[in-house]
Amino acid sequence: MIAHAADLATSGSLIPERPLFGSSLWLPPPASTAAIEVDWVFQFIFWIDAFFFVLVTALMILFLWRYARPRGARAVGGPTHSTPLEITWTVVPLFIVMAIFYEGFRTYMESAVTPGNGYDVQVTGQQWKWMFTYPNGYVDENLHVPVGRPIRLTLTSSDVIHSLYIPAFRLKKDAVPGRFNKEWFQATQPGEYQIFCAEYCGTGHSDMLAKAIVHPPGEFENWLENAASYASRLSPAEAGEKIYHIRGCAQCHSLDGTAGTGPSFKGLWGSTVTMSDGLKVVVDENYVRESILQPQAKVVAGFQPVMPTFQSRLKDQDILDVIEFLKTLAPGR
Amino acid sequence: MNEKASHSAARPHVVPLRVLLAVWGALMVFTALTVAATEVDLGAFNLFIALGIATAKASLVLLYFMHLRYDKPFNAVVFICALLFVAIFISLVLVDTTQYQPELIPGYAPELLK
Amino acid sequence: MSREDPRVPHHFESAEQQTESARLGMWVFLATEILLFGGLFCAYSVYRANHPDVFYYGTQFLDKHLGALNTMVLICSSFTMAWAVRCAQLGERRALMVLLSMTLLCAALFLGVKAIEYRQKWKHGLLWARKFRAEALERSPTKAGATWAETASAKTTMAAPDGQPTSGPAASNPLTTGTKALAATAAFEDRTSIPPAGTAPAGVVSGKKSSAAKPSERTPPENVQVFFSIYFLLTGLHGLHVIAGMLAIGWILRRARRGEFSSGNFLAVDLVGLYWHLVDIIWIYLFPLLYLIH
Amino acid sequence: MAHPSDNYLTHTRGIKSWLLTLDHKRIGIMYLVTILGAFLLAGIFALLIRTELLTPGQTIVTADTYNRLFTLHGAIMIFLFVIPGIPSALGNFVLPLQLGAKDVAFPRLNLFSYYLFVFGAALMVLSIIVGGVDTGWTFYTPYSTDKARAGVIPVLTGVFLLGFSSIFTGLNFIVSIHKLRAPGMGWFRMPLFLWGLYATAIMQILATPVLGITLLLLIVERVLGVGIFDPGLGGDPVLFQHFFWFYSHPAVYIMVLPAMGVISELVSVHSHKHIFSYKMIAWSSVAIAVFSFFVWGHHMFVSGQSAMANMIFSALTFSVAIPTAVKVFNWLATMFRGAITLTTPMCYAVAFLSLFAIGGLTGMFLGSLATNVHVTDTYFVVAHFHFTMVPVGVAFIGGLYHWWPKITGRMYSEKWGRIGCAVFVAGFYVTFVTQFIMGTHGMPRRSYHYLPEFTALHQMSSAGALAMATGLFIAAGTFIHSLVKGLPAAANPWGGASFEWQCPSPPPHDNFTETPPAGDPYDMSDWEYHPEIRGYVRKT
Repeated sequence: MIAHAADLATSGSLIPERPLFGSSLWLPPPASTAAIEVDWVFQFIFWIDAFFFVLVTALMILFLWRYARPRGARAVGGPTHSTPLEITWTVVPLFIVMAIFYEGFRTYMESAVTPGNGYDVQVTGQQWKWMFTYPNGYVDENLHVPVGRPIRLTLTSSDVIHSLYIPAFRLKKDAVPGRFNKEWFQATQPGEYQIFCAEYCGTGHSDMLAKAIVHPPGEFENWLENAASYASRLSPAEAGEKIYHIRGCAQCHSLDGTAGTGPSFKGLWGSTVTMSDGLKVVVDENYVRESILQPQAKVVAGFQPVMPTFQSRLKDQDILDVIEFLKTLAPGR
Repeated sequence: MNEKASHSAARPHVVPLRVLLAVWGALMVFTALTVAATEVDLGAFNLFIALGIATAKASLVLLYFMHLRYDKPFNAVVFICALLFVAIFISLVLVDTTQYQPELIPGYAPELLK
Repeated sequence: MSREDPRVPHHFESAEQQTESARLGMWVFLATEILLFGGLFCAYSVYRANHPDVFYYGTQFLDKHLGALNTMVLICSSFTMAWAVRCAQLGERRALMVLLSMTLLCAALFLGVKAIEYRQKWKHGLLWARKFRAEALERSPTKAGATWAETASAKTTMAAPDGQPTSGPAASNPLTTGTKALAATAAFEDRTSIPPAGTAPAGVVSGKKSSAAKPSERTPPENVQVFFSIYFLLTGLHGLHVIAGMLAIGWILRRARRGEFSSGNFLAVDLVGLYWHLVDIIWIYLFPLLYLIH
Repeated sequence: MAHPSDNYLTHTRGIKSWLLTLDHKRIGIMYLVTILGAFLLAGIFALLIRTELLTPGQTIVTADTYNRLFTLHGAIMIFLFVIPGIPSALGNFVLPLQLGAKDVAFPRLNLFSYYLFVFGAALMVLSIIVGGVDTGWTFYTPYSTDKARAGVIPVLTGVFLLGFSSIFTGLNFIVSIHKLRAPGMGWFRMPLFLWGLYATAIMQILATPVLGITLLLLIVERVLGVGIFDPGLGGDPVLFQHFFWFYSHPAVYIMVLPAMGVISELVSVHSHKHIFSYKMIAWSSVAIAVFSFFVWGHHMFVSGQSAMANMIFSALTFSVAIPTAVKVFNWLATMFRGAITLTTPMCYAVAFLSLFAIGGLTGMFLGSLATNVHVTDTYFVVAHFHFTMVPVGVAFIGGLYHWWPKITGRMYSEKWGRIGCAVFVAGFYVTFVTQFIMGTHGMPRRSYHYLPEFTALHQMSSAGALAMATGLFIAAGTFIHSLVKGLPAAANPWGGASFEWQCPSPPPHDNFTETPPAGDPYDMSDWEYHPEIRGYVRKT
């Protein structure tokens, strides 16, 4: 997991050409239709706030300076009440906050109505991985979308609450187990954008990263077709490696021998492992298949029985591919 | 001090036994009534009848058994405030939860099958 | 603590001020009790408003005659308590003791009836969500034939009918066959095409003989276990308050026996009385809300 | 009768006379010591957090340790310092004095409440030993019911007990204010600190029991599995958020209202001028208390709360802004044409004003639906609530400086008091303004790793935290120095007109031998400065 963030740091894929204060001190460049609207509301509130902050601070400093007195001095009169003043500073802020509410509400409601011609992507959060399911059933670890088309997201979670956050789109929505939250956006600029998990979800919360990749016109369909046909293009072992990455195995099982939430896959195939009940098992096809479908049946000593079942989520062919991939990691290969 | 105490505190309202008995009788009758009311099917109206009878019973207990009728009015204000804030809590939560029902996955309870 | 009179602490001007303060304090405390229960009433309202079927179904497993009996028992206890306060005000020590004892007796009776109800639920596995055993719903609501031993042995029977990989206890319920769980998963996938991790989100599927069977009034709705969770939470918290009330009444009974109360000094009886009546009021609402759903 | 040296500190002796005391002043001091201990602990956690965040990857602790650190930092700060700080410690000491009473209405309940607090605090600290809690102070389900460590149960039990401690303190204050006001003290002749405490007590009574039942449900959910909040058993995790925020939003004002009360005292007394528009400040406290119950949903705009509820809660949220703004303008108007002495308490009061103004104004971004979606759950929120919570701490320290002469009978170094305040506030701005910028750029909160582009800002923020700690150590130094070498304090060192300044410093066991006549608590014209005693004496 540590490697994950470090990878991002070194791979330079984090929109490196964008310094933090590219366009403004306060907000990253907008990249969706909603972002432009939200930024307007942000600026609106910002300048009202700035005005009042300067007013309060200036008056405070002025009074501190103007009415500073040595110890023992006493105030000479001064008002203790003024009805017109009090009405003013009750009513004026009231109208201002009503305006702020209205602007925020109007913008929010515009984006709350989901357009009819949208493209559907289903989003599943799982500790600690995002999975994006496309209409043809293909699952990817990143969110690929066409530019200029409304994208409708349906979010859920398979364990705890996560929150899909794409700062460039000013979009955030919780993925809650047991329900489908809906959200939509329309990207305006092709490019790569960072996705975070914004709701704390455990150890790997800050590594639950992904990209939103906005494809230029016409390229998205090609990408999807190409990506979805990985099984026919790739060898079983390569397909297994892809499944390892996109279906969340990588979150717990490392490839470099370090133990994560689960045992590392390095050198696992063909080895003999000790279970928590003392049983010794050789890692073969049957054991791997059982561990994927019934993870709790045999748990390796020293690990918690926390792996979710992949029954009904991975096809038999997928499991065979994963087994082929594990074989490439066997000791001595 | 003792003398003073017994005089000043001896003035609280003593509810006549007759009133207590009448309240007790009314409560018993209301209980029988609320059970009987369930035998008649009035649709959603049953809930209102049941809650109405319960409120009548609770009011009797409050006013006579708990002396609220003879007490400082502020004590009643405290009690009503508590009810009011429970009502605010429940109604605002209901406004939301009834709205978001379509988003819930019906019958989702995976751990029950474990 | 005080210099002249142990019953009027030094920071009060008079016994009247003390009485008024104590009564106000008690009413404020009762307000917090109402908000404490308010949380559970809120949970009740949310689930009942959104899943009325669960409540219509679940309530038939509660015995409304026992509930009504308990309501009357508590009303009687409230009456004897109110009478006891009157006796304390008038300085009738012997009558006060008799009435407090009767109140205690009623409270014990209430808990006894409650224990009978709990025992029935326990026997039939109609418990809160995690302990809930769905097969209990197959039986007739009040006269379930299965004994604890029978159901217990049924639970340990492993059923793996068609060679599908079963995951331990998930498939151990004889009515929740592996195929049914998988069918439910498939149905879920059809609707959503997002497979969740973990097992099927099918809720209580055991009651359905088959998917073709006509749903009847006896068909348990999904997530009926939530009704029993709420039932146990509400009655359990109320039961704890009854026990606390009994302790308080026992305490003032002891003080009454020692002759500590007089017509000028009965504050403790008064306060315990207020608390006890509140416990009664809460039950007055619980009874129709849980037992009398039509 | 009262020998000059006979005060509440010397009235009786021995450790038992403290542990079993029914004197509100001693109970207040015991709260003070306990609360400062908790503050130190949570402060150390904060410094560890900021050290860890110096680099994008691992710096000193693992991710799991980091998660436990920020959880305990938040939970201890909120439940053991910010919520009880002003009411339980300062309030307990000052409230009966300001009322002209001998004690609170129920002294035994007060002591019981203190021990509940100690026991709850001990359970929370115990959880660190049994393995910590990593849920965040919000305990969101299903993480807290399914995944979190077992330490969550002692913490929940601890917070449950703390809740009841808070309820009993509130109950005590309500009854005391209703029934124990000195003869002649009408509702609008109470010092405004008491209005703040009264409004707080209302919220403690009405909101804290809901926290109690929420935590109880969470414990039962975890131990027995009742399926109210746990989706795995048919429950609804968003319902938990409703329950939690029904308490926890008013809780924000449970923290802030007593602080506002303190500031009303400080600004008026140290400007030596009558508070501007007493009634507006008093009523705005009550208005804040009531409105705060209608706005909890603004914590849940992206949780899946319905659009309808979002709209209602957003609109209601802005209603709280009005009474808050009114208070700020009233304090400024109090300073206008005053005779301001920039004493240490006054420094903290103006620090409160400037910080809290930012805290309140940035709340606009969070109340507005459109901008909330972008900035919620980011460092923007972290910065925003530190800009509202830390001013509470500022008011607490300011109040402590204000009443310190009364509590201990000693003065302190004004020079070092002011330096400590300045260092702390400067450090605070650096720490948290940077976090606003990170937040609007999308840095999620509670993150152990972060993207390298945020490194510089995080390091600035950590440097600021160090300055804050330095400022606090200077403040602690002035207090310790005062205890050891402080000059004796006059009965009325500031010239305040409320009751607490009319009994000796430190007060005798029974507070007042004779209750002084109740007048306008902000009419200070009768008091004259006498340099030789470093205090004010009433004109004869």
